[in-house]
Formats: sequence, structure tokens, C-alpha cells
Amino acid sequence: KSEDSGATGGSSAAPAATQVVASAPAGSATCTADQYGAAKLDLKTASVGFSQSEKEANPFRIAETQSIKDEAAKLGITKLKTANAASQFNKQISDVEQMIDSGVQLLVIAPLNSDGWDSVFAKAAAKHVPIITIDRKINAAACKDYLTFIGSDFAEQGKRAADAMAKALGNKGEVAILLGAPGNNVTTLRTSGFKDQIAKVAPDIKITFEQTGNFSREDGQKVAEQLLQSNPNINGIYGENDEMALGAITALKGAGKKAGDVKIVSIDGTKGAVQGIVDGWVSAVIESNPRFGPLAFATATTFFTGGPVGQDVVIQDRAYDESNAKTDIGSAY
Amino acid sequence: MLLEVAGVSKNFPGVRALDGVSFTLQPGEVHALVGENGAGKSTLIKVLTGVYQPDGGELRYQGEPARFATPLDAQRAGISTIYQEVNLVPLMSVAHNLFLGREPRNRFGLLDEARMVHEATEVLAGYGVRADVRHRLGTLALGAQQMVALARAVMVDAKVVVMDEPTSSLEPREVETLFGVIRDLHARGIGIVYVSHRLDELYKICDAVTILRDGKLVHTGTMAGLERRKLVSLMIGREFGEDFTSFTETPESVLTGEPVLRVTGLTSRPRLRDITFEVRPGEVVGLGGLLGAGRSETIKAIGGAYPVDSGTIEVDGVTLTRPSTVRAVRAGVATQPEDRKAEGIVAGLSVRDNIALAILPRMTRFGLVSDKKIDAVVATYMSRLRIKAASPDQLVGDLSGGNQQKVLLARLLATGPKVLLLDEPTRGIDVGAKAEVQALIDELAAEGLGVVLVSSDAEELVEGADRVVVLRDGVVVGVLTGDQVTTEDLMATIAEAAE
Amino acid sequence: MTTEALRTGIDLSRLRKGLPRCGVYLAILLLIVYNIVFTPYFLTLSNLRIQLIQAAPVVIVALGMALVIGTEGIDLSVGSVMALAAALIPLYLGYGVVAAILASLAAGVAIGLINGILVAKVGLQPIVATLALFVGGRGLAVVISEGKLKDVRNEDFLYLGSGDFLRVPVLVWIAALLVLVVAFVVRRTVFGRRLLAVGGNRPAAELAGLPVKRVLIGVYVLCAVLASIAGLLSVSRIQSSDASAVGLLIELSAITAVVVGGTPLTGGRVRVLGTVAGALLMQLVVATMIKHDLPPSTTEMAQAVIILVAVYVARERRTR
Amino acid sequence: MTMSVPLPAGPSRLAGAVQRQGALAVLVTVVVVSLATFPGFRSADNAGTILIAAAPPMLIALGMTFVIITGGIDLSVGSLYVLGGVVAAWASQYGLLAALVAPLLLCGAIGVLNGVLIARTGMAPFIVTLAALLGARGLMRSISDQGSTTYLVRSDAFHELGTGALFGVGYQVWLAAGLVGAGIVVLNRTRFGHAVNAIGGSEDAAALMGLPVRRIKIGVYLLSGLLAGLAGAINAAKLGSGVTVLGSGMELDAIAAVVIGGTLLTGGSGSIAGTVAGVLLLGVIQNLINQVGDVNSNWQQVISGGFLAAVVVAQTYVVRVRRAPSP
Ligand SMILES: Nc1ncnc2c1ncn2[C@@H]1O[C@H](COP(=O)(O)OP(=O)(O)OP(=O)(O)O)[C@@H](O)[C@H]1O
Ligand SMILES: Nc1ncnc2c1ncn2[C@@H]1O[C@H](COP(=O)(O)OP(=O)(O)OP(=O)(O)O)[C@@H](O)[C@H]1O
Ligand SMILES: [Mg+2]
Ligand SMILES: [Mg+2]
Repeated sequence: KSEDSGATGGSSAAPAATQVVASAPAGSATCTADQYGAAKLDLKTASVGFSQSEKEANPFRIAETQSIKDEAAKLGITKLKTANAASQFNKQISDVEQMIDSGVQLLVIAPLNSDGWDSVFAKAAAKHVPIITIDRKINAAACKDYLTFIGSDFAEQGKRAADAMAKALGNKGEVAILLGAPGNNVTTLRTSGFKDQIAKVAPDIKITFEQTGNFSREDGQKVAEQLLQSNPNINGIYGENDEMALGAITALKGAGKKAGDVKIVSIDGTKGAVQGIVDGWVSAVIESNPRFGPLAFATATTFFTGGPVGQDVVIQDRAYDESNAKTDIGSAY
Repeated sequence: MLLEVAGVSKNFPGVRALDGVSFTLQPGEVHALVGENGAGKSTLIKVLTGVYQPDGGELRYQGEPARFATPLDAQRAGISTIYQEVNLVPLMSVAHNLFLGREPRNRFGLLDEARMVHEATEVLAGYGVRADVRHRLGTLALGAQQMVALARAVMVDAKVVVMDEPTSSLEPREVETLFGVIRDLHARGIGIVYVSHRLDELYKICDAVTILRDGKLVHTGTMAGLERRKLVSLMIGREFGEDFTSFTETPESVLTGEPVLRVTGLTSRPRLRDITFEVRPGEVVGLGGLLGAGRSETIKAIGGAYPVDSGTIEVDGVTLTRPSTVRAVRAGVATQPEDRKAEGIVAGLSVRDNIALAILPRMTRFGLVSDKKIDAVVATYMSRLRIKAASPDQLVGDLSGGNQQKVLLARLLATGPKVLLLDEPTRGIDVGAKAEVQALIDELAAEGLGVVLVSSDAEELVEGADRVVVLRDGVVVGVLTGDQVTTEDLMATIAEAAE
Repeated sequence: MTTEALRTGIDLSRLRKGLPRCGVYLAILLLIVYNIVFTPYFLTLSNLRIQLIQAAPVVIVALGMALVIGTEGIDLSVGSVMALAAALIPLYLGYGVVAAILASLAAGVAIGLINGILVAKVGLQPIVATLALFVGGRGLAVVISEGKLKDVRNEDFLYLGSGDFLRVPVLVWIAALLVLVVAFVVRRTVFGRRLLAVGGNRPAAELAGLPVKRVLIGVYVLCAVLASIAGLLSVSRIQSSDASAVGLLIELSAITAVVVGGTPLTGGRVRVLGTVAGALLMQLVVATMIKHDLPPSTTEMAQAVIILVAVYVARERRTR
Repeated sequence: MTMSVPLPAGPSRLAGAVQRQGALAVLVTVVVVSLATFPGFRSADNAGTILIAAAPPMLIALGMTFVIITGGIDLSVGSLYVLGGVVAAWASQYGLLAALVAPLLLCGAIGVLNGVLIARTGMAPFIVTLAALLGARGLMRSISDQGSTTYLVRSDAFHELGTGALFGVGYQVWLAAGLVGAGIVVLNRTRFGHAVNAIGGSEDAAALMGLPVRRIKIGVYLLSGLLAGLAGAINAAKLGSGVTVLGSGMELDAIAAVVIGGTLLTGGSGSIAGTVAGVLLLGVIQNLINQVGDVNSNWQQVISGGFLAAVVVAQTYVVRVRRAPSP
């Protein structure tokens, strides 16, 4: 029996927010089955492979995998194979290669890393298997090596976080960044986007501290504790994901701070973080929507029926702040 | 002058193992190096062979000042060594051990396996070892392993062969083979340094002798001129009694009680078959036989450390069911294993902890270990067994062999055993300590303990035991009682069984 | 050779003997001095507090690891045990704090039993025996928690990890108490003495009639229980249970703490205080790096050097 | 180190053989059963995928086998693997040769450093190589801007090495097979190999017999470093870039493979053929879990752990039954 098993899960009743494509700029590249060299087929009877990068042990990954599975079920796709690389890049490569061997006709990949997919492309090209990458982009040629990328613009997320931070701090103050796992291009882009934008919109905000919290709550808390102790002047904390921001909140509480003393902005849009806005600890949360299922399969359907699909499908992420946190918390995951 | 050291010293943390020792070896000389346990014999040898670098003093080889940085250096220069502990690799094959580091190679630069096997078989046959040389060395009896080490040392073109207690695990026949080899080397003008605690061996084959005591040189000269008693008193630094073994006869009248240990039909495939004997309180029963006869296994089986297929073991009338070491100790059986270092002492613990090891549950107060209680027991045994240690806190690994043995005995006695199983209790310990241990065995028997004694020293066995059970290939082939307990009868029984 | 030379020789050897014992403490001292000079707000109570709190879980795990290493073993599964303990907390918190704690301790006992039996009875090498649970244990923990991070809000439970008692964090009290208990177990109990003998020479301990298997199983159980305590305290401190993250890579931190603290991997000796110092040293290194905002690359390389230097100083001269 | 090695009293060659063949027997069984059960397992492509994926771990485990036979352990291989890949990708701009030599030099140097520290100072291999694990990872991060820079492979020849095939079998597999063959010869038919066995069997004895113990030890850590670097390089060639997020836990996989292959962690006895079986076994298990298709990723780990335990326990019993007179 869990702590709150008595309470009813009211929030789960709210409809999950589906992804919306950001309006593609006119004339942006598209791709068709002919261009790509793939055969047309009926998705329902096709064999589809989904390769997940990390264990389904955080809200983003859980929601992402679930969304793919749900959508496949909804469309009546029975031959869906899934594999999980548990953060082992080499495992993901062999997972995908194995799927290609076993004759999948469409690959949906949530890549662990943006580079290092050459052997997969070679194999997929030989069998003309289209690849849709979701959430992270692969550094390669769209419509050639892979079909299309669907996902957020991480640099843009960083920029929006910077805007939110600037607003929360009134364009002035000292900010610390809780970096994601090192070597990860999500980390790199969310950092560069944030820094660039801060320099542009609020040059009076100084970024005095950046340490990795490995996208984990515990590390976020540990680093924040150290930082609050030795840099008492910090006014803002930018968490590159919600988990680290939540860890920082625990650290703030431990250091005797009150809600709002230090402004927090983070990225992801998990329930916990949005609740943090409601409670006054968090100033803003930029969403990174993990529900890729509908969009991925819609794209695939268009593609297999001969229609053009965008080579770069950037989704629109919402943002939560005081104004909408209470009402929209149901869309958080 | 073949090899000469002048005034070498060697310090270990807290110990001065060698203190200005000088030593010379002539070509074709068999030079005995003797001294009590811990006198510094092995250390001197290791200085001679490049294992240790001396802290002071000079080393000359064939008239030239020499310095051996590693054993390999010394070997290349022609100094071969058989170290005290058999220093071969048990997991590798006999042939590979023999050739390790100087394997013959074929024209592709790869090792010539066939040649190694062939040559190894041939060479070892000359040492009376007839075994499949492709088997692991560990499967050979210790004596045979010693012979392999000897063969290895002599195979190269050595000018000096150093032997540190080569006979401690050899049976009489193997000792004879060894002596044959030594005489041969002697004839070829090779210098031999020979360390042993067995004095009669020294008189048999050595020309010269050097005596060390506490790291200092106390005497050097020819063997012939030195009387046995004089030698011993020089070694131990005081006068020594008439007898070199200190056993006394147990009067037959004492041995009438109910057996304290009764072994019936003890079988452990494939090593032991149907072993039956009994030990009465106050009696010392010897287990005789050649190496590999199964004496150690018998001891271990009774002590619960070797699997038993069938047969019963009764201690004081109570049958041991499902034997294990824990149950055996609880029933009153104390086992002293053959290999003191590997199975006996815990080298990294203090003398105190080693003695108290088996009786900890009794050494508690309110469930906690009471050092006061322990100290009382430790003090008793340290004085009773005359254990020479700086303090009870000294690490056992730092004691001399004889004292380690006594610490081990103290641990056994502290459990208050009814039966004492002793496997080679005096192996590798010096004459003084040996006499003390032997006297102790007698004393313990006199107090009413049943003692089972294994010794490959036939003399010690017949002197010490009131009765000898002779084993061969894991089977009892004879029992010597009363007047039959003599070396001759023992040998005869063993030989008879062979036919 | 003059007596002078002899004396310095002996003095040197004494120094050599002494150094291993104080190597870690020396390193800690140096680091503290460095920080006092170069790190702002270092010499404050709040800092001490944070370092102690952060080091506490590693200290607790390292205590158990030290015991296992004392028997010439190693336990890679501690991180997974922490995860299991963490996964069970939110599951049983509904029945009360005590029930939740008991459940996670029971998980520790179970894992410890499995490890212990694999090592003592089946005779597997410790590193392999515990590798199985290292891999499988965390998986099981994540399965139990359905992969979800769960927030914990029970005030009584959170008191353990986030509360104060006499102005000192409860977490630190608990860790200190466990240090005392383990030190006491090693020095004053039959179990502790036997443990050292088993580590020092297992065949000898067996022949002396010690219940070697029981001791080994006991050691692995104790280690796992300590790990599960660390796990539940981590949950209480982070105020949420995340089976996929709790105790990740802690086995290496714990082993490092033990070895840096002067306990040899060869068994037969356990340095309890040294282990605590080892954990504090590694904590201090990381804290220093963070406070000076150095990147992970520098932190890792500095850790490597400090581990090597500390162990080099503390290494035992091979005597036998 | 001295006497804890269990001495087989019975037919030890047989016991040794069974111990060595244990992993192979399990592997064969698993493969046969899967061939019958999973249609997806049967294809030649799938076999190719398994073999190619197994090539880098095979090289690492090969080096680890040598290290473990000397009674040591090398925890740094995972980091060296990543470092090797990053350096190889960076160096590929100067051509194929540079892409191979650069990682070998760097990782070899770190291997030598490990070896020297272990052989000369008497520090435990576990701790020295743990430090190297951290140090090498730090180094990799510092040359890749904390891991955010990924160097792309610029040499076509190097790229071909990673993706090309000869007679339908990837170059990587040929390379791994060749090195394994060479490893078997070195371990069993050269003085170096015998010395490695001797040191693991009894270091003191080896030293007293005049073997250059330190040099041999440095040699095995050098070998391990080189092979880990090479594994990283060929992996980079395959992936087309120096991926920085690889390799955590790689050392434990390698150790597990070696031990499953029947090599004693206490040293002195082991076989490369067993290691090969161990590596393939781990690869096949992974492949099978994927064949089943929809196993929750968390259950996968539970299954892997359980399987690992089952294999080692089974092997222990097989060996024991042959050794003891009776239980
Ligand atoms: N490596 C070492 N470290 C510290 N002390 C040592 C070392 N080797 C020997 N000693 C000490 O040096 C002294 C001489 O030891 P050595 O082994 O030379 O004696 P020994 O004459 O060979 O005795 P035994 O007859 O028992 O073999 C002893 O006190 C011993 O404890
Ligand atoms: N140290 C050892 N290393 C390898 N094998 C051994 C060792 N000791 C005994 N054995 C094996 O056990 C067999 C029995 O030898 P063991 O020494 O037990 O005979 P024993 O009659 O007890 O002789 P002793 O006790 O006088 O040495 C040997 O033939 C040998 O195969
Ligand atoms: Mg000696
Ligand atoms: Mg014997």
C-alpha cells in the first residue's frame, strides 16, 4: 500500500496534451517515398520497430514509449517490436540492427546520441527501411540517411528558458545552471541556447556557476546544496530538466530558503515541476513534449501513401508559468 | 673462492635479520648452514641469490665483486636455488614448471611442447619421479614436487646450488636420491649451500658448516671437527641435554581406559579405504607410511575437513554424525594441519588473537569479547609452551617457525580437546624447538589426551608413538605395538605391503 | 655501519609504519587548509553540515563494504540494494513508517542472504556472485517501482533524512551511530574477531572450527542491511524514491573509501575510522571541485590522482 | 595468493576441460534451443549482427583474460575504450594509419602506467585501474569539450574498416578472430604466455624462478590497454564518429565474460577459448531478449542478472562434481 493510495488520482483523468507541429517555414524541405526509395505499404500490416534509448524510469521516457505503443495499438499495428538500450549506446546500435535483420519496415528511434549511426544507416539503406528519429536529432542527411526528425528544438527550449528567467529576475541577477549529463547533445543545446539568449536579452544576468546534475534529482540536490552554501548571492537556478530543478527545491528548503527566494526555471513539463509552479517554488517550466506516437505514425502514414513529409518536424512545446500552471497541470506528464 | 660474502647485514622493519655475517663457499664443497628458526639462514640465502639486497656488506662471486638485482641475475651468473617453501606453480604442468623461463623454442619462435615433454620425462626419471609430466604439478606428492624443484635447479649449468631445507618433505628413499645428486654435483666441482634442521644429514654429506644465531655468525669451520653436541649448543646458545628426541615411554599400565577416539571403517573415495584404529587416553598413536599414503587425509577426515563416504568416528563414546570441522572441534577433536602457513596460523593476526581464535564464545562477558579473559588464557599458554614473542600483540607471521607452531598448539589446547591430531608437528622447526614440542606432546598425553601423530621423520615417529598404525595407499597395512615400534619394523611393514 | 645509520634506518621504518595509518587524515587536512584559504564560506557550520550529510550514505555503505573486504570479498550489489530499499519505501509507507523501514531492511537481509550463500555455500568468487545482483537487483527495483519516481511526503519518515536532532542532522547522527556500532562489532564481538580470521586465512579458520560459512553469510547480510539503510535514508533525504538513480555507482565510491582508508583488499584487516575518513576525503574532493566550478573532466582526473597518492602512501610494505 | 587455490585431487585435466568447456556447452545449448525457437534468430544477418557487436567486447575481454590470469584486474578498459574511439575519430583526419596508431599509443601508454604502478609500487590492481578509469574518462572529457564535441570519422579507409566485409563477414570480426587466435598462441605457446600463467599461479614462485615478473605485469596491462584502445577505434570506425557516451559498465561485462569462460579470478588458470564463449554468450542472451520482443526494459535486467547467476552457479557445480570424491 503506498502513501497516497487512498487518494484518488484525479489528475490522471485529464486528457494528455498531444503534440502540435510548429508551423513549418514555407519552402522547407520535404521527403517522399520516391525520393527516399522506399516501397509504399499499409502501415497496419507492416512490421514496425521502436528503439528506446533510456530505461523507462523517468516520466519523459515512460510517456514517450507509452505514446508510441498506444498509438500503434490504436492504429491496429500488431507487429510492433520494441527494444530498450538502457543508456548503452552500443546496445542501441545492435538493437536497431537486429530489428533491421528481423525485417522491420519502419523504424522509430529515440536516439541516445546524435552521432554514431553510420553502420545503422548503411544497413537500413540496403533494405530501404525508413527511419524516423524522435526527440533527439541525428547528425546526418534527412531523406537520405534517415527519413525525418520529429522533436523539439532544444536550443529553442534553452532560449525560452532564458526568456522566462530574465522575466522572473527582472533582467538582473546571478544565475546557476544545473547541467544535464555531460556529453549529451540535449545538454549542449539547452546550455548554448540559454546562454546565448541571456547574453542577448539580459546582459545584466551573470551566469556564475554551471555544474552537472546528470539529469537526476539526487545529483541536482547535491550540487545545489554546495552551490547555495558557497554562492549565497545566487538569485536564479536554471535546471536543464525538471528532476534537477526538483532536487534544487529540496536543497533550497534544506538551506532554509522560502519559495520565491531563488527563481527556478526548468525544462520538461513533468507534473512535479508544474506543481512546483503552483506551490510558488518554480517560476516557469518549458515543456518538452514526449508524446510522439500520433505524430510519428501520422508522418509514416503520409509517407507510405506517397505524400510528402517534412524533413524536420519541429513540434511546438508549451510553457507553464503562474498564469496557466493550475489550469493546465493536467497536460503535464 | 667461489662465493663469498663479507659482513652482510639485512634489516627488516623491526628486525635485524643479518648482522655482519661472513660466509665463504669453495668449489666442490657442500657447506651446511645451520641455526635456530629465525637465525637468518633463509635471509642469507636470499641475499646470495638476489631476492634481497643487503643493507651493508659485500658480495663476491668467483673473485669479483657482484651484485644480483634479481633472482634472474643470480641464475644467469650460475647460482641456482631451491627455496624453503617449494616455489613452483602448482597449476602449471610439471614439464612447464621444469622449463619455465627457459623453454625450448622451435623455428617459429614458439615453444616446443613435444621437446619439453620428452626432456622433462627423461630428466625427472633420473630423480626417481615417474609421472605424466603434462599433469599439473599440484597433483604430485610434495616429495615429487621437491624433486622437480631440484631438477630445475641442477638442469642449468650452475656453479653454485643453494638448497634451503630440501629434505623437510622427502621420504627416506627420496632423501637418498637427493644425496646421490649432491654427491654428483660435488664431484663436478659445484659448490653447494645446504640448510637443514636434520643434523644426521649434515654429518652425512656436508664438508663445512656455518652456524648463525640471531642474525650473527657464531661459528664456521669443517664439519668433521665439530661434535654434534657442540654444534647444537652453538646453535641454541646454551648447553643441550643428552637426547635429541625427548620422548619418554608411556607405561603400558596407563593405557587401559576406554578409547577416547575410535575410528571404524573410515572410507573416503578414492583416497581412503576402511581405516580402523583407536586411541586410548594418554596414548600416542603414530600414523606411519610413505608420502601420499593418506595420513594427512585420515587426520583431516577425523577433524571434519575431508569428506567421508562411510565409516564412523567416535569421540569419547559419542559418534560424530555429519562430520564438519565445527562439530569435530565441539566434540573435542583438535587438528593441527600439515601446512602451518596455509592452514594453520592466521599470519596477519596477533599471537593473542590466534590463540583465542577457537574459543572466542567462551571469552565473552555479557556477549562481548573480554580481553581480560583472553589475556589470562593467553598468558597461561604462552608461559606453558614457552612461546617466544615480544608481546601477545606481535603478529604471528613475524614469529619464527617453531614459535608459530607453538602458537598453533596453544590454540588447539585452549579448546580443551580430548583428542589431538598432529600432522608433522615438528616439520621445519629447529632442534631446540623440536625437542620442546616433542616434550610437550608427551606431557599432554600424560595428562590424558589421546594423541594421533603423523611424522615423516621415522625416528620421531617410533620414539614418540606408543603404537604405530601403518598406512599405504589409504589402507591400513599393519599395526606395530610394544617392542615392534622400531624404525626397522616400520620400514619392513611398509616394504612388505608394497609386494 | 655506524649506529647513526642504524638509528635513522629504524626511524624511517617507523615512519613508514606510521604513515599508512595517517595518510588519509593528512590528505584531509591538506584539503581543508587549501579550502580555508581559497574557498569562500568554507569555514562555516552550514558547510560542515552539507559535507557530512552528503557523505553519510557513502559512509554507511562503505562500512559494510569494509567488513566484506575484511573477509577478502567484495560486494558490487550495494547500489542495487539501495535501489531495492528505496523502491519498497513508498510501497509500504501506507502501513506506517516502521513498516516501510522494516520492508526495506528485509530486502537488504534477503539480498545479503543470496550473496552470502552464493559466496559461502556455492563457493562463487565474490565479485561474480554479487555482479549478478548488481545487474538484476536494480532491474527488480525499477520493476517494483514501475519505473516511476515517487514523491515521499510522510513527515515522520522525512525526519530521518532531512530533520535535525540537537541541531545536528538526524542523518549524521544515524551514520555516526552506525560507525560506532560497526567499530564495536569489529573490535568487541566474537563475530568481528572471526570475520578477521576468515579474511586472514580461511582454511585456517575452518580447521580451527569456526563457523566460516555462517560468518561469511553474516557479513554479506550486514553489508546489505547497511546498504538498505543508506537507501532508505537517501529516499528520506531526497524526499522521493527513484529506483533507477538511488545508489548508482556507489559501489565504486564505497570501495574507494575503504581502500583509501587503509583497509587492504587482501582481507584480514578492517579500518573503520579510516573508512570514514576515506569517504570524507572523497566527499571533500568533489565538494572542492564543485565549489570552484570545475568541469567534470578536471574533477575526475583530480580524483584519480588523489586516490593514487592516498593509496600509495597507505600501501603496506609486503612483509611476508 | 598463496594456497587458496583448490587442488583437484581427481583427474584434474578432465575437471579443467569441463571448466573450460562449461561456457561453450552452455553457449551451444542456448544457440541450439534458440535456433529452434526463434525464427528471427535463424538468419545469417542476425548472426552477423551478433558477431559484429561482439567484436569490440571480444578484444577487451581478450586483454582482460591475460590480466586476470596474472591475478590482476583492469577496471580502466571501459574508459580506454571510449577514449580510444574519440582519439581514433579525431585522428582519422590524418588517415587510416593515424586513426589506428593514435588510440593505440595513448591507451597503450595508460596501460603501461597502470602496469608500472601495479608492478613497482605493489598497489592493488583494483584501485590503480579504478583511478585510471576516472583519469581516462576525465581525459576523454577534456579533449571533447566535456563530451559535447563528437569528432566524425574523416578517413574513408578507416570507415571501411568499420563497416566493410570480406566474404560476407565484417572486417571487425576477422580482426577480432585473428587477434583471438594470436592471443591463444601467445598464451599457450610463448614464454610470455607461460610467464603470465606462472605469475597468476604463484607470484613469489615466479619471481624466485627468475621470471621478469614486473615486466610481464606491465606487459599484460599494456596489452589490455592496447586492446581496449583498438576496440574503441574499430567501434568508432563502425559508428562513424567518436561517440563520447559509451562504455560505462564495459569493464564489468568483460570481467563477467572472462569469468563465465572459466578463468579463475584468483589467477593462474584460464583460457581464451572460454572467454570467447563467454563474450558470445552475453551477446546471444542480449539478442534473445530482443527476439522475445516486448520485454519491459527493467525485466530485461532482471533476466540478465538471473541468467548470469545461473550460468556461474551451474558451472561451479559441474566443476565440483568432477573434483570432490563426494559431496
Ligand atoms: N620479509 C621479511 N620481513 C620481515 N621480517 C623478516 C622477513 N623475512 C625474514 N624476516 C625475519 O628475519 C629473521 C630471519 O628469518 P629467516 O627466514 O632468515 O630465518 P631462518 O633461519 O631461515 O629460519 P627457519 O629455520 O625457520 O627457516 C626472522 O626473525 C624473520 O622473522
Ligand atoms: N601440497 C600439496 N600439493 C598438491 N598435492 C598434494 C599436496 N599435499 C598432498 N597432495 C596430494 O595428496 C596425496 C596424498 O598426499 P599426503 O601428503 O596427504 O600424504 P600423507 O600420507 O599424508 O603424507 P604426509 O602427511 O607425510 O605428507 C598426494 O599424493 C598428492 O597427490
Ligand atoms: Mg628458513
Ligand atoms: Mg600429508
